[in-house]
Amino acid sequence: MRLRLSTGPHLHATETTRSLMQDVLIALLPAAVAGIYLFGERAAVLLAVSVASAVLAEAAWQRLAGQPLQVRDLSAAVTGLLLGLNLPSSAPWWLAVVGSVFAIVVVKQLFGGIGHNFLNPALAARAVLLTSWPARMTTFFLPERLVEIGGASAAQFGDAVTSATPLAKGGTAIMDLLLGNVPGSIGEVCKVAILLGFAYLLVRGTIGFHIPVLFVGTVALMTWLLGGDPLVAVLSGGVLFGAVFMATDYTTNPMLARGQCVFAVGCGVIVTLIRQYGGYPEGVTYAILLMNVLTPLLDKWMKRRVYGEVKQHA
Amino acid sequence: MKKHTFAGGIHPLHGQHEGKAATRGKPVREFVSDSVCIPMDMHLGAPSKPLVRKGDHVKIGQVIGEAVGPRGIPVHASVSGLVTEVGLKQQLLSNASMCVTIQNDFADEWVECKGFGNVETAPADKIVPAILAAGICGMGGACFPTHAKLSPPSGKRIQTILLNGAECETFLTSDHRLMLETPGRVVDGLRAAMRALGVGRGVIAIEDNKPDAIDAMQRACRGREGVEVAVLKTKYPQGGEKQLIQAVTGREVPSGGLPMDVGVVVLNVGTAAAIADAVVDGKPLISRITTVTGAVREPSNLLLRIGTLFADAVSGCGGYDGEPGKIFAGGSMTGVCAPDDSVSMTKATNGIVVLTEKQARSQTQLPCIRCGRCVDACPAGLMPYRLMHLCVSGDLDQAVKENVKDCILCGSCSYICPAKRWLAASFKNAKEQLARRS
Amino acid sequence: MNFTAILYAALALGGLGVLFGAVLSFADKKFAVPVDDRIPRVREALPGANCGACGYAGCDALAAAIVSGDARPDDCPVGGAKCAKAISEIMGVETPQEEEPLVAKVICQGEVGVSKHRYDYDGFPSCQMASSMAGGPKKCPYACVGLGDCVQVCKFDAIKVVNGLAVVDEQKCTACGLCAKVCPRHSIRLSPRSATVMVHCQNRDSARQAREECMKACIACRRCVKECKYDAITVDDGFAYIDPEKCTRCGACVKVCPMGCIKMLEHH
Amino acid sequence: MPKANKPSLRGVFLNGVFNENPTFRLVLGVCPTLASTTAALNGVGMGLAATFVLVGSNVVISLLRKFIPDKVRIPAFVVVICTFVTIVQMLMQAFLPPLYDALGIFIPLIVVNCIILARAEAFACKNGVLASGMDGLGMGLGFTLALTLIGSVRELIGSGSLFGMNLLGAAYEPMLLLVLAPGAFITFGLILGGINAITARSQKKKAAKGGASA
Amino acid sequence: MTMSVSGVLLFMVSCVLVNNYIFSRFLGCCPFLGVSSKVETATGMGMAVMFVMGLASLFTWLVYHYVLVPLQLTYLDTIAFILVIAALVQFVEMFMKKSMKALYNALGIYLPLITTNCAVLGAAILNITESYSLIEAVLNGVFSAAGFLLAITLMAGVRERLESSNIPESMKGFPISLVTAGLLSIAFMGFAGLVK
Repeated sequence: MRLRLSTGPHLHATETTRSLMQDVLIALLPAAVAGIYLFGERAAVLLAVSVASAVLAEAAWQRLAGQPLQVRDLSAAVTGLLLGLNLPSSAPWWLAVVGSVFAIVVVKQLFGGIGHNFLNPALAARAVLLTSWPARMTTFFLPERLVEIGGASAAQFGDAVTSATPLAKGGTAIMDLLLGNVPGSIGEVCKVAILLGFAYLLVRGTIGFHIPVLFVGTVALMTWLLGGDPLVAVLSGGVLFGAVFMATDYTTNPMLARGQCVFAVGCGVIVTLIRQYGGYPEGVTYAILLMNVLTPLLDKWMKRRVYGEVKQHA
Repeated sequence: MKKHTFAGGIHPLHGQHEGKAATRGKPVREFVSDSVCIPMDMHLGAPSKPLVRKGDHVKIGQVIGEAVGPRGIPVHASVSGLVTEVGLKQQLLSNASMCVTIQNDFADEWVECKGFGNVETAPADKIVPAILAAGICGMGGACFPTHAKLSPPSGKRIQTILLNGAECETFLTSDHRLMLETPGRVVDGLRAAMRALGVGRGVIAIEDNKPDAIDAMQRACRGREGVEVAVLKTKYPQGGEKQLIQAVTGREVPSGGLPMDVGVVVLNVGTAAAIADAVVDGKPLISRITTVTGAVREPSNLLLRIGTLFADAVSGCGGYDGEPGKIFAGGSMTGVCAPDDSVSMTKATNGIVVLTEKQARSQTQLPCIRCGRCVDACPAGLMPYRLMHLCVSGDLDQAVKENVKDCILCGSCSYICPAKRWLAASFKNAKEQLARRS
Repeated sequence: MNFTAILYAALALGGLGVLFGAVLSFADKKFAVPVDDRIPRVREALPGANCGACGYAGCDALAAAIVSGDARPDDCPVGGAKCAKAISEIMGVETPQEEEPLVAKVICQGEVGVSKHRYDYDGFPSCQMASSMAGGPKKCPYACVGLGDCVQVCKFDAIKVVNGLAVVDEQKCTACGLCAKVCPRHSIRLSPRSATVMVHCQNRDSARQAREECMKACIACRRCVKECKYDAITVDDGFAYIDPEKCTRCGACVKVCPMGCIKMLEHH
Repeated sequence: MPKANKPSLRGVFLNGVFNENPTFRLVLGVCPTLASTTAALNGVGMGLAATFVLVGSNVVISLLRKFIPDKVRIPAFVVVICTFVTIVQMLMQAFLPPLYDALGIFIPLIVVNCIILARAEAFACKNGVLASGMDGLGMGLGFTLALTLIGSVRELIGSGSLFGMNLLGAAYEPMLLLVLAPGAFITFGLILGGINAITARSQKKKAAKGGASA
Repeated sequence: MTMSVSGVLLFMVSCVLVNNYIFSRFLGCCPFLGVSSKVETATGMGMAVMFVMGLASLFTWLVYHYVLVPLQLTYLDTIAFILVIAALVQFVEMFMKKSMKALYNALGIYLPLITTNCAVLGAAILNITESYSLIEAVLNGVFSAAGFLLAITLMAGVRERLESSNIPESMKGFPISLVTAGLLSIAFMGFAGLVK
C-alpha cells in the first residue's frame, strides 16, 4: 500500500476555474443567440472570429513564452465572446481580431496572464477600438430581423444604418428595448437574453447580485435625479450587459463585498455623468475601466475586520 | 428556535450530506482487536514514561505510562494481556513515539475502580484529580489535557462551559452517535466540570443537521441545573473553538488570547462523557467512539480501545473497498494523514477516513483569479489570497502584520478555491516558520 | 541689442541668484541635521544581498548597527574576511583574524531511488511541513527531504534540488548559513572548503534499520576507522565523522566503505 | 585618470548611441519621448534639438569644469543648459515654425530633461572638452535614433505614413490610438520590452557559446 | 478677474481629469514612473509636488509679471523660472528634513527630483502662455498637481498589485509600467469632452 499524504483539506469543492468560465459562457449564450437572430450571420461570423482569435492569441503567447498551455481554462474564450458581443454587427472581421489580440496579449498576458490583469481585457480592447476607429465602432445596423410585438414592428428607425447611437433616440418603446428591436452592439440589445443569463449566473452562484443591482440602481437613480427617464436609461445602451457580465469580472473588481458595492455605485455614477456631460454617447466601457483602475486602491484601503482584533485594541 | 452562527465559513461536501450519510444512522458497535499499540504521547505536553516492560502482564485500566510534568497525563492499558514490546514506533507525528504493545488475552480483567457514584454529590475539589487520574485529554482532536483546562490560573473567572457537539467536520458521526445514545453521560460530564469550576452555566452546542441528537440532549438536560442546549446553523467551522464561542456567547476571543479570556471553557462532548466515567465509576479513558468510513466495505461507528491499529479498525468494518489512496484521522477538512495503516488510533481519533486512489489525487494549482471566495469563507476575517502571496514569497513580517497568526487553519479557503491553491497549507507552513523563529 | 538690455538681464538674473542664495544659506543653517557619514560607507562595503543571515533586517540595518556599535564589523557572514576588513578600516578598529573559508555541504546522498520512501508527499512543497507528517516521506529520519526549503531561503541561487536531493553550487555559495538554519533535518552543514573527503550521511539508526531505510546509509561498521592511518575518523552516535584537520585526503576510507557513503570531491 | 582606462572617442560616441542609449537603456527623458513621437519627423526634430543642447552644454561645462565651485555646480549647469535651450527655442521659432508649434512646450522643457543634466554631472564635469563633446553627440544621436524609431512606429500604424509620406495606401485604416496619449505609453513600453527580450536572448546565446568554448 | 464656484469646479475637472498632466500632456512622467511603486510614497510625492507646484506657480507668475515684463526680459523666462523652482525645492527640502522627518524619510532622494520634474516648469510656462491671472495660475498649479497626485496614486495601486504578478522577464520594470500607464490613460479617455 502506497499512500498519499498532505495537509487538509483532503477533498475540495467541485467548482474550478474552468467550470466558472464555462458558467459564464453558458450565461452569455442567450445574448449571443439573440444577437445572431437579430443581426443575422454577420454577427455569427464576428463572434466566431473574435472567440477564435482570442483563444489562438492566448495559445500562441503561451507557446512562445514557454508557459504551460492554459487555454483549457476557457478564460480566453470568455474574453473573446465578451468582446465580440460588444462589437456592432457592422464591424469588419479584422476589428475583432485586433481587439482580441490586444485584449489577450497586451491587457492580460503581459501582466502575467489570468488573474493578473487589472483591466477587464474585453473592455480595454473595446476602448482601444473605439478610440482607434470611432466611426467603425459607432455605426450600428438596425437589427435585420425585428421581433414582432403584437403585429407592430419597430419601424421608427427609417434607415437601415444609423450612425446615431441608440441612446440618442428618444421615445423608443420599452418592449423594443427589452426584446432588442434597437440598433446597438450584438450582445447588448436584447435585454431579455441578458436577464436570462443573469438569472443563470445567480442560480449557479457564479456571481453575487449586488454589483449588477447596485450598478443599474445607481444609473436609474442618477438619471432620475438629473431629470431623465430611469427605465429608458437602464434599458438602453450597454448598462445591463456591462453590469451583469463586465463589472462582475472577478479579477478586476474588489475582493470584499463592501468594496464591490463602492465599485458598482462608482460605475453607475460615472456612466450617468459621461452620458449627460461627456464627449461620448455611452459611458459604460469607460466607467467600468475607471473603476477597474480604482480597484487596487479599494482593496488596499478597505480591510475586513479580523476576528478578535478590535477587542485587543480596546 | 434561535440558531446561532458566525461570520464566514463554508458548507463542505454539501451535496453529499457532509459525507455523513453512510454512518450517521448506525448505532455504535464495540470492536476489540487482538493487540493494541498504545503511544505515550497522545496528549499535548510531555510524553508519559512507560511503567511496564516486555513480558509484563497487564489488566485493563492499569497505568502503563506515568504522567510527566504539569501537563502530563497517565496512560492506561486498554486491554488485558501480555506486553510484547516497548519501543519507538513511527506514528502520525514528526518523531517516532514511545509505544507499548499489548497482546490481548480477551480475559477483560479490570483493575479495581472506585468512583463517586454521582456527579452531583462528588466532592467538587476531587473532580479535577479524578480527571487527571483517568488520563483524559481533549477528544475533539486537539488532545489538550483536560485537567489543565479545568484549572485556570487564579484571576481568570469562568462563567460558561461550552460543550462542543457541533461536529462540523465532514464524515464524522461519532459525537452525533454519542449524544444520541448516551446523552445522560454527556450531561453528567458537563455537570461535573461545572461543579469543579463552580460555573453556573453549561451550554451544549449542536448543529441543526442532527435534530435527533438535539432532541435527545434536550430531554437529558431537563431537570439538570444550569444546563441548556444551543442549536447552531450547519456550517463549517462551526465547531472551531473561537467560532463556537462567537456563535453562542456573541463574544470574540481576543487575537492571540484564549477562550478563558472571555470567561469560557470549551470541552468536546466526548470529553464530557469520559469525565462522567471517571467521576461516577472511577474508570480511566481506555476506549472511545470512532467513525470508520469512506472506502471501507461497511462504514461504522466503532467503540475502539485506545491504541487499536488503523488496519484493525478497518478490518472491523469489513476491510478496504478497493485500493486505498489516502487514510486520515479526522474529517476531510483538517484530518491528519497516516503514512500507512499500521499506526495507532489515539484518545483524539474521532474518525478514520479512507479515500480511494482516485479521490486522493490532488489537483494542479492554477493562478488565482481573485474570485474572492476565500475572503468570504475565512472565519477569521483574513484575506487568504493576499496572505498566501506573502507567505510563499517569504515576506513573513508583512504576513504577521496582516494577521497570519490569527489563521485557525480550518482549510475553508483551500476547500472553496476554484483554482485549487494551497492557501491553508501555506499559512500552516508560515506559522510553523514563525514558531521556530521565536 | 544694446548694452542696457544685457545689463538688465545680468542684473535681474544676478539679483534673483543673490536673493535665493541668501535665503538658502540661511535655511541651511537653520534646518541643519547631523548625519553620521560612516553609515553609507559601511553600507557600501557590505555585499548588499539583503539576505538577513546576520540577523538584521537587511544590509542597511546591519550598517546602522555596526556604526552604532551594536554589531561587530565581521558580523556579515556573506562578505567574509574581505568585507570585515573594509568595514574595520572604516570603523577604525583592528581587522579580525582571517578564518578558513566555509561552504555549505549536503550531508546526505538519499536521492530518489537511493533513499527508500515511506509514502508519497502530495502537499505544499515544504520540507518542514512534510517532515512533520509521520516523520517525512523518506524512511530515513535523517535524510534530506528534498522539497527545497533551502532553495527558497537561498539568496544567492546556490542550491538546487536534483532528483529529490539538495545540491549546493559551491561557486555561488557564500556560506551565509541560512540553508543550514532552515533545514529541518540539519542535512546541510557549513564545512571548510578544503574538507573534501566527507561522510555523506548522518543516519544514527542501527545497521539493520539503516539498511532498510537507505542504500547509502552509514551503518557505523567502523571499517573506515580501522583503515585510516591518521586517526581522522571517529564513529559516534551511530555514524562516522571525518576530522578535516587530520584528514590527508589519502582516499583509503573511500575505497573501503561498503555503503559508498564516504565521497572524495574535487578540491576547489 | 590612467591612460589605459581612457575610452577612445569612438567608444564614447558608440556608448551613447547603443550601450547606454539614454532612452532604451537608461530610460531618461521619458516626457519628451512620449510627447514628441506622434510622427517620425517630430521625433527627429526633438532629438536634434536635444543633441544641440547636449553638445553645447557638455562642451561649455567641460571648459568651465575647473572654475565652477562644487557646491553650486548644479545651478551653474542648469544656467548653461538653459542658455542653450533658449537659443534652440529662438532658432526653431525663427526657422522651423511648424516644428516649433508641434513640439510646443517641450522645447523649453529640454532644460529639465534628465539626460542633459545627467551627462553634465556624470561625464562633462570629469572629462576633457573633446570627449565631452563626443559624449554629447553620441547621447544626443542615441536619443534621436530612439525617438525616430518610436515616432516611425507610431506614425506608420497610427496614421499610415512615414515622415509624412503615405506608405500603406488608402485602403489602410490607421489605428488612431497610436498617435494619441495611450498609444505613446504602450508603444514605448512594448518597444522597450521587445529590446529587453532581444538583448536577453542574444546574451543567453553569448553565454551559451562562452560556456561551450570554456 | 474673479471666478465663480462652478467655474473653479469646471477648472478643477479639466485639470484633474480631462487634461491630466500625465495621461494627456506627458508632463512629470519621470517621477510618475520612478516613485510609483508604493502607494504611501506615491501619495507623499504627489503631495510634495502639489505643494511645490502651487508655490512655484505663485512665484514664477510674480517674477514674470513684476520682474521680467517691466524689464522687457521675457525671453529669459525659462532661466528665471528654473532658478525660482530650484531654490524653492531646495528650501522645501531643508524645511522638511528638519520639521517633517517622517515625510522626508519617505520621499528621501526623490525631493530633488522635483526640480527636474518637468511638470513644475511646465505649469509655470503654461501659466504664461495661457495668460492666466494670478489666481488662475495658482489654481492651475494646484489642480494640475492634484491630477498628478491622482494619477500617481492610481498607478501605485496598480503597481502594488502587480508585485504579486508573474510578469514576463523582459517586461519587468519600466516596460510594464509604461504599458500600465498607457492602459490607465485609455481609461482616462472616458473623461474626454467632459469639459469643453
